[in-house]
Amino acid sequence: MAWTKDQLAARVAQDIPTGSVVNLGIGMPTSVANHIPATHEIILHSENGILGMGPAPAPGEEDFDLINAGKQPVTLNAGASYFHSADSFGMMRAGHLDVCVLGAFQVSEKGDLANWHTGAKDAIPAVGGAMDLAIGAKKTFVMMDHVTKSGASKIVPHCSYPLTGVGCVARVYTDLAVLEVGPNGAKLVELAPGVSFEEMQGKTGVVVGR
Amino acid sequence: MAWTKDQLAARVAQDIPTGSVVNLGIGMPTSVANHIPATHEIILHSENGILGMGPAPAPGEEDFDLINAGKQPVTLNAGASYFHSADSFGMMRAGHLDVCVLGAFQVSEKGDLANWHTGAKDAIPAVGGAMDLAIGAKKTFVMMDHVTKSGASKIVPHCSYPLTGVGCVARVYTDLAVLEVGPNGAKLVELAPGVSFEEMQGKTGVVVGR
Amino acid sequence: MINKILPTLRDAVADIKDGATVMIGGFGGAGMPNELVDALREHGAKNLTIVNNNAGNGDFGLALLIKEKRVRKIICSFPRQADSHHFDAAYRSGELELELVPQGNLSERIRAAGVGVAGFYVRTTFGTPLAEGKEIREFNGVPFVLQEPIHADFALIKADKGDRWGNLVYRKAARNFGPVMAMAAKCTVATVHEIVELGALDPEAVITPGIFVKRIVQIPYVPTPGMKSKV
Amino acid sequence: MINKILPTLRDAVADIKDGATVMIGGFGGAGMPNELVDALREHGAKNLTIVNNNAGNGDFGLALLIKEKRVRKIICSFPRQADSHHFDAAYRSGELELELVPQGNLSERIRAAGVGVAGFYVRTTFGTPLAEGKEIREFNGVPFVLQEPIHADFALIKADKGDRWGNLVYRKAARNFGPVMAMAAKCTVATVHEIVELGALDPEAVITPGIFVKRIVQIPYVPTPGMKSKV
Repeated sequence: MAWTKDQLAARVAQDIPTGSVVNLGIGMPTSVANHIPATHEIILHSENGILGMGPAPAPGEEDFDLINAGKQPVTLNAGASYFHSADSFGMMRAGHLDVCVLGAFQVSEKGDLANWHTGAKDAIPAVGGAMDLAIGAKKTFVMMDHVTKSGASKIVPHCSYPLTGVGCVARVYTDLAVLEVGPNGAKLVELAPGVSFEEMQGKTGVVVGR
Repeated sequence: MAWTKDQLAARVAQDIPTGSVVNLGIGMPTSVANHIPATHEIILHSENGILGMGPAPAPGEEDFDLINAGKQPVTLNAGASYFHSADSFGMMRAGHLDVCVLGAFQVSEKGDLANWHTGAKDAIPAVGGAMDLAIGAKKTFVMMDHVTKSGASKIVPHCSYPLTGVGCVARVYTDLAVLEVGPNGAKLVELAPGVSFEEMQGKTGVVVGR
Repeated sequence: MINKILPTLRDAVADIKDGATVMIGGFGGAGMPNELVDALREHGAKNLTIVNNNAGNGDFGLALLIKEKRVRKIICSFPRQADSHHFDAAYRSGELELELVPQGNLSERIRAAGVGVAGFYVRTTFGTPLAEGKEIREFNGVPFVLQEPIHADFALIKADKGDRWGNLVYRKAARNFGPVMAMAAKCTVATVHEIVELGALDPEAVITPGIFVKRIVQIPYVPTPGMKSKV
Repeated sequence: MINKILPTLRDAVADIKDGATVMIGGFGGAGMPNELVDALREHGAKNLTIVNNNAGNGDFGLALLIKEKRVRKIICSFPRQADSHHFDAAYRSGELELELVPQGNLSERIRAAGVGVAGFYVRTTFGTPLAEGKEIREFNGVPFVLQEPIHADFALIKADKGDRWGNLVYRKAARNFGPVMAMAAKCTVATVHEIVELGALDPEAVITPGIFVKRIVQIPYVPTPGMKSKV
């Protein structure tokens, strides 16, 4: 019956080992934090210069000097630290983050990522930290709907949208399945409950190995 | 009668404006700090990551985690800060230091500096922070004897020793005189008391303008 | 006596000339020196190049500077926001030049200017439209893209506490671009909520050494307002 | 639970293999992790490449590692000291390779490795013998010299306090190379004089965030011994 967004976030959370340093992108990926088991200690990184980010504050306790990449107020866990933007992005670029989870418009079977620009002529471009994150983390996971609103596969032979990074995605988590992507193409890791391989393959723009 | 080392240090100190951030090299330059007038507030930088270095501690008060570039124990003045080595040398390289004072084997009339290596084949080379300092400070002053022990001029048309930096020296302070050096050659700023221009010129390997 | 404390915001921005490059700290609202940006707006300089992570939002600060057509070019990573209508309008009209730089390249290019680095190579942007026109070079078989430093005439930043030498500490994640912008500009101006006696800041915990700061101005602490989230 | 605290120095260096590149913090005696260097010596790894500002002095720590012919190559800025006799002998015999790097290039090359920069240009060394064999490139008419990052398998550093996540603060000018070496090595090992509860270090004043540290070991605080001055 496919995964709900909440179930999908929980599925991604399963693949984040205890002790990891993790950056969760804006939007859907942020919700992964809610599904990390209490027995798992992970360290959340925020691009604006925080390690050890905690959950949202109680209403009325917001401090907008302590925000995440999406500019939402957060808190600190014990063990947290602040640092400047250049050091923060240095952490990404040099591979110090274990996992990042990003949203996407398209992912190619080789692991190319397009998530910052639709290519539309009148669109106002904005890239933020997406390119640094995509190529920097030891493992980049993408979390997205399997198909667009019009039903087109978001897993494609080649991205038609402008790229965020080349060959940087390790795994794609969709409402229908978990897939590995990379030099050898797409490969099934797991189907969502009630989804058949044929149904998933039928909605996927590339051949999925199994 | 020429300047004594102490008088020379005092003469250099005269040319350091109040409020300057200053790095004093190892050896003779270090003594310049003793001659800064009490009414002048200057900020001493140490390459190992200190701004606001103070004088030597009282005997028995030494802390060898708080040392200068020559590995001698120092103290902190109010307003001091610590930072790591890359930031410390970044300060130099990008021209944030107002003045540095260095010793030298040779200075050319164009302002080339040789102060790290005699070129002797069996010498063990060591460069430390000399090259970064020489080219980095807004003004690089050299403080040295006018001639070598054997009487040869240390101010030369071209350095015969390996260079520390090209065209980086602004002024040379010797026991005999203060000279400007640079693209237009050497030029007299001031003679030590009792030293005639002819005497100084006779001991100088380049033509000194006046 | 070294005294970098100025009495008013106006004094602190009085010599920003038309055509200047001005860095403005902040990520979202945190660390945004709105008081200094307002002073710059009142001061009147125009034809500015602005470096900021964003490009203004709502109807205050940087957004108003753009609205009043005082900005010729903006170098930033994320101009699009829910309420970046003044940027959107100026950009669409073609009167505002945009140099879009990924945030990591932006912050490292700023630091490079502050430490005397004339160029450096990173993997970020390789294979993307943002590498167009830039030199690609392989190191150990991996392609990297050449980045050049971003220098500025002025940096306007928001810190929390400072002393008369210009030593600064920040408040929480409002630190972000402040320390690197302070290094990169010829003249860095910081607001602080509290001016402390020289020696009151712990030398171990000073974040921006005073060598990087030319002017500080005290302003009252006002909680940073919330922003609409990124689109 | 994340716990980077190891019980013994021996455990902390047990997997350093022959041929490894090992960064060793410190400037003079300050920040020199002699306890870890002694553990490395007892551990027995050989054919090492060592990165340190100096090259050992007296008859302890790094000097003994050199004396025992365990070091193949040393990358440093200032090997010559009043009592660097073990380095001097090994260097003169030709059995120890020396890469002499100005201290600013050394520290920035180490940082570059820690932040994913594959090369960068600085003015330092232009026109000197230390630029020989390196690429020269002009930016705005000024010549700069290409520098490459220095990566390491291990960094051994001395901090003052740490917690189980590996967050560190240092003691005075013993900080020096610690923070950048921690960023540059695959496995950073720090000694601390005190292990504190998670949350006890002020997030505003953490100097090395735990992400850069893999192992910490507590050792007793012993005042850093004085050194003979540079020759």
